[in-house]
Amino acid sequence: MIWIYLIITLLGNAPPRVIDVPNDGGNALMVEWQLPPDSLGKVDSMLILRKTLPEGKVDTVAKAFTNHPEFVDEGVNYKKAYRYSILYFIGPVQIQSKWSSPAEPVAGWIDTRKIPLFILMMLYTTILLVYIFTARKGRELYLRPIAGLEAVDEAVGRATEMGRPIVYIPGLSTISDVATIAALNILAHITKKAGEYETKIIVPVRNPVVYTIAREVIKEAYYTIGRPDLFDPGQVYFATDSQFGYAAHVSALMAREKSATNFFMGMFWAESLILAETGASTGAIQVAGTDAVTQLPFFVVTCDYTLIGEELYAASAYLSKEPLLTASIKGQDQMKLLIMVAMILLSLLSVFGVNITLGLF
Amino acid sequence: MRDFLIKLSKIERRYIYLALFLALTLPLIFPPNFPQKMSPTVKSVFEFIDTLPPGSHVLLSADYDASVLPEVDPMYRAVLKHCILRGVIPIGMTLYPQGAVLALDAFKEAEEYLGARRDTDYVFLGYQAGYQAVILGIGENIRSVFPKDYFGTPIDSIPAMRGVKNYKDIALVISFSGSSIPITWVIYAYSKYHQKVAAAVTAVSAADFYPYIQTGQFVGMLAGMKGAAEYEYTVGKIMKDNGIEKLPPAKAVKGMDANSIGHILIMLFIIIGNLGYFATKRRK
Amino acid sequence: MLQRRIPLVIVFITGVLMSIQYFIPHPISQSAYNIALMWFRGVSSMAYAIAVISFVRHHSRRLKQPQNRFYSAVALLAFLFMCIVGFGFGIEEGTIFYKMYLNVQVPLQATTFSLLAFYMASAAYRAFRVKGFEATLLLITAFIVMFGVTTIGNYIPFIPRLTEWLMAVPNLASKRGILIGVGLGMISTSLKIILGIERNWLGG
Amino acid sequence: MHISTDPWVWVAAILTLAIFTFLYKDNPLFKFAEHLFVGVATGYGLVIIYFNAFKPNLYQPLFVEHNLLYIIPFFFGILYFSAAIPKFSYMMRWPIALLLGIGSGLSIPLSFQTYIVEHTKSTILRFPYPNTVLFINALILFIGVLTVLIYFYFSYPHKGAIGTISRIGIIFIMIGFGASFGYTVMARFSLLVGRIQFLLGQWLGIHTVM
Repeated sequence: MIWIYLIITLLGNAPPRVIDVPNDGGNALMVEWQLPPDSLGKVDSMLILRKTLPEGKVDTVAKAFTNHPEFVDEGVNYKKAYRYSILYFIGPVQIQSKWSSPAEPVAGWIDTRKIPLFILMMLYTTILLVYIFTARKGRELYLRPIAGLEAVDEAVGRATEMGRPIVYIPGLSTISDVATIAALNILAHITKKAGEYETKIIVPVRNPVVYTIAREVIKEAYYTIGRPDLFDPGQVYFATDSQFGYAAHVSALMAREKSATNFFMGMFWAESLILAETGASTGAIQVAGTDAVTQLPFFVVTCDYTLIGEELYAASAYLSKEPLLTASIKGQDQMKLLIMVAMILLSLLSVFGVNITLGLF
Repeated sequence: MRDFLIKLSKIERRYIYLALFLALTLPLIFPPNFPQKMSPTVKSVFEFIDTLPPGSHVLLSADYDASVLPEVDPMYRAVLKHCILRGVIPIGMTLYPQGAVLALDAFKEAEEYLGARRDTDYVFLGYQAGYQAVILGIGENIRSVFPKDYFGTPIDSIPAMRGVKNYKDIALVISFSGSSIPITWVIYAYSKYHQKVAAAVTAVSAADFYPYIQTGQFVGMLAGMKGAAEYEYTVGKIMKDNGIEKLPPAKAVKGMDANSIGHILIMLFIIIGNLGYFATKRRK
Repeated sequence: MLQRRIPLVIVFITGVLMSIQYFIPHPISQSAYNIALMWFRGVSSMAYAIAVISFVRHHSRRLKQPQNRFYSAVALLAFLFMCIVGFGFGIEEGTIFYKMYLNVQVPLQATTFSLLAFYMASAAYRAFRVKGFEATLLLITAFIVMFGVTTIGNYIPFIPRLTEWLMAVPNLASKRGILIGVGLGMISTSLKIILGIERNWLGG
Repeated sequence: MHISTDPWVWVAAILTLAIFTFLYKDNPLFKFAEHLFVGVATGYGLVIIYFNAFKPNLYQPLFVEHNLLYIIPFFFGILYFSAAIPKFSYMMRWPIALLLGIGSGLSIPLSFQTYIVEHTKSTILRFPYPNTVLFINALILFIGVLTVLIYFYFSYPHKGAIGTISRIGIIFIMIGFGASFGYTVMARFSLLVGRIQFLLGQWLGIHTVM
């Protein structure tokens, strides 16, 4: 029985240590306590008690296990102070440690761990802005051609030759998805092209907000080429927001309208192959473009041309013929170069046993 | 011959659809019960359990919910039965609140078909909240995490738990999951306590776990319906060899057989298509 | 001028605030974040009204076309029926709304999804031809992996390991490369939207 | 065989078959199912959005708790209806601007973290490696990521050395696509097996199927 008294005296005198968890919103405190060296197997369990100041209300915040003499209490508020105590259960005996001195959680104004990320973000923004301003001054910037781009115009031409409509799917996502924005840019271009030849273009949409913008884009495109009369309110509509309901509808649409050309641009999920394979079965020319990596294999297999990942954004910038947008592609490239250089340098350093993380990698 | 090939290469898609429909339907109605050879990662798990001395303990953590049931549940059942057949004591637990009911059903099945008895042939601890705390807690003392089992029996009065205190007394932990929980087991049980860990996961998440097998952090892995079928088949065979006539439904094997026939069909079609393609090209 | 300026001011202010809050752990920033999310969900939920208007208009227009009349009536009636039972009798388990969902929408959804099995087969048959280097690569890897995921693959010694390797190394490399590029494109487009350089979303 | 007597099972079974008929060709039964699908789903969407999004995020805080802060999103939401009035239809862009601003702002730091930092971090070579196989795999991964990135480099013509490197990038992309395709077949077949099990098992009652 002597060791129990030993433990009691050892435990009873040691209040837990409480420190603030840095870089948080003042909602966490870290509680650490010392276990007597021989406590394994003797202490059955522990409860962590918390006293909220100034009220003095005592709560049991958690149960702890012997191997892990620390605990992060995430239930605190930065406007108050707290004291902690540990309640030990040793067989039939309960012992409570002294209360710790009061600790106040601090609410931080900047998360220091994220500073490197912030610097990286600023660097990228600067690079982009530099290129955009260069373009504003009217300097020409070289960009290599993208294979799928000529295909877009050819595909519109084919629908004209065959006298059959074009079906354009601007993806299934919301407007906050960058791929949707790119898809709408490309839609503007295609509508103008198709409008010049008076080829009908049908745009079923899954998202209500995207629907309203797509309608505006089409109207505006017809207006630009001086043919506002071509706009037909039935050509762009909200189909349904159910993913597979939409897929069923578009499949049926392509089969019934016998569209000569189908465009799938934007964000897609599992329905991609349903759309593209039905389209292929009707003999249409198909051009796809998406940044959804999981769906790319299916488009590559079933479509005549596929804009892969970043090519979709690049295509949207090329087609808009807006120098400021193409300039940003240049900026993206420089950032890519920087990342590649960083990857090679950091790997080389690692060969010599130097592992640098820059707080990021 | 060449004309025939060219004709074959232009099969109408409707016939492909029909062929596929039959290829997936017939094996369901008339189960062929193909022999299943275990893939290397499954084999390592199987052999690990198969060579344990009777009376050893294996911790089976049912870290899944109903959404991944078709793939993961057959694995749990198969591994569990394998343990019982080998005289190894499975300790059932879960880190997912919904996992307890699902796993319990598997234990009921083992009772029904193998006559396994609770507390002597197996232990079922049930659910305990907090991934990291639970995994670490078992490393010190399993009683501090699970003072009682799922049915309220104190661990100390369960005969099968005699002498089991922490990971030192557990031969293997298998985490059955559709998420990244097996990695949590690696981080806290393997890295800290050198506990041997295996994973039984869905095909989709398996792709992320292969690197862990290469580094040896997982003893082995059951991946997707295929892994489930391989294990289920082998355990079914052991049951037959032991003279057990009434076998539980082999869901994974059945689904996998249909799936395999479907895959072979696609591959055949690809070959036919290419033969026809070459025949057409040569003619030109 | 005003018509364009106001929305551009709105994107600028909200965009800058939201990207900065990520770096500020203080509760004020956190509650701003939570309010913004609630606003976001609230405002986008109201957009569904436009969807309904467009849906009803589209199908009403088609009621005038003899070949579509019956079908568009089905769509409109189904829509109305769901609204009446949903708003009128609740959406909990056991209600008609729930039963309609479970026995009409779910099977339709699951079956449409399952059509993919057929389309996988026909797409593979049609497109996996040994023409050109890239198509051949695509075919061979797909073939190996298809072998590897079936039981028969286990009888050929190197297939299971090769499948794992293909998934864990080249497949991962290709995904990562594409995603880094996609990420850069996403960020730059978001920046352009906030700064008002990308303004096609205003409708041309 | 015990054919189901549950009318709901019959409804589900007939609709399942109706969708399958599209594989043969477009037909009135499919057209019916498709329109029913679209109608039910849109109605379902409206009801669910009302109860799960509009009510907790706008109606509850504004009209029940009288939190005036929520007048702003409500006002923005109302502006959607300006689309119906040609003179004010430009105001419809305001709520869109709000969504786009919040969405873009949130996505910038997050995309940096998930798309760029994480992927770069796990690609950089970190010595030492436990064995040669792991090192070679890491090296191939490293080369793969770099060459794919070069493929997406638009500022330089893909000729000469850069052309060769970007060609290696395409090889990685194609192998990746092939592997993904092959790997997905199983998941899609399983879905169809599920539907067949429903038809043969739950509907027609062939018990060996389940």
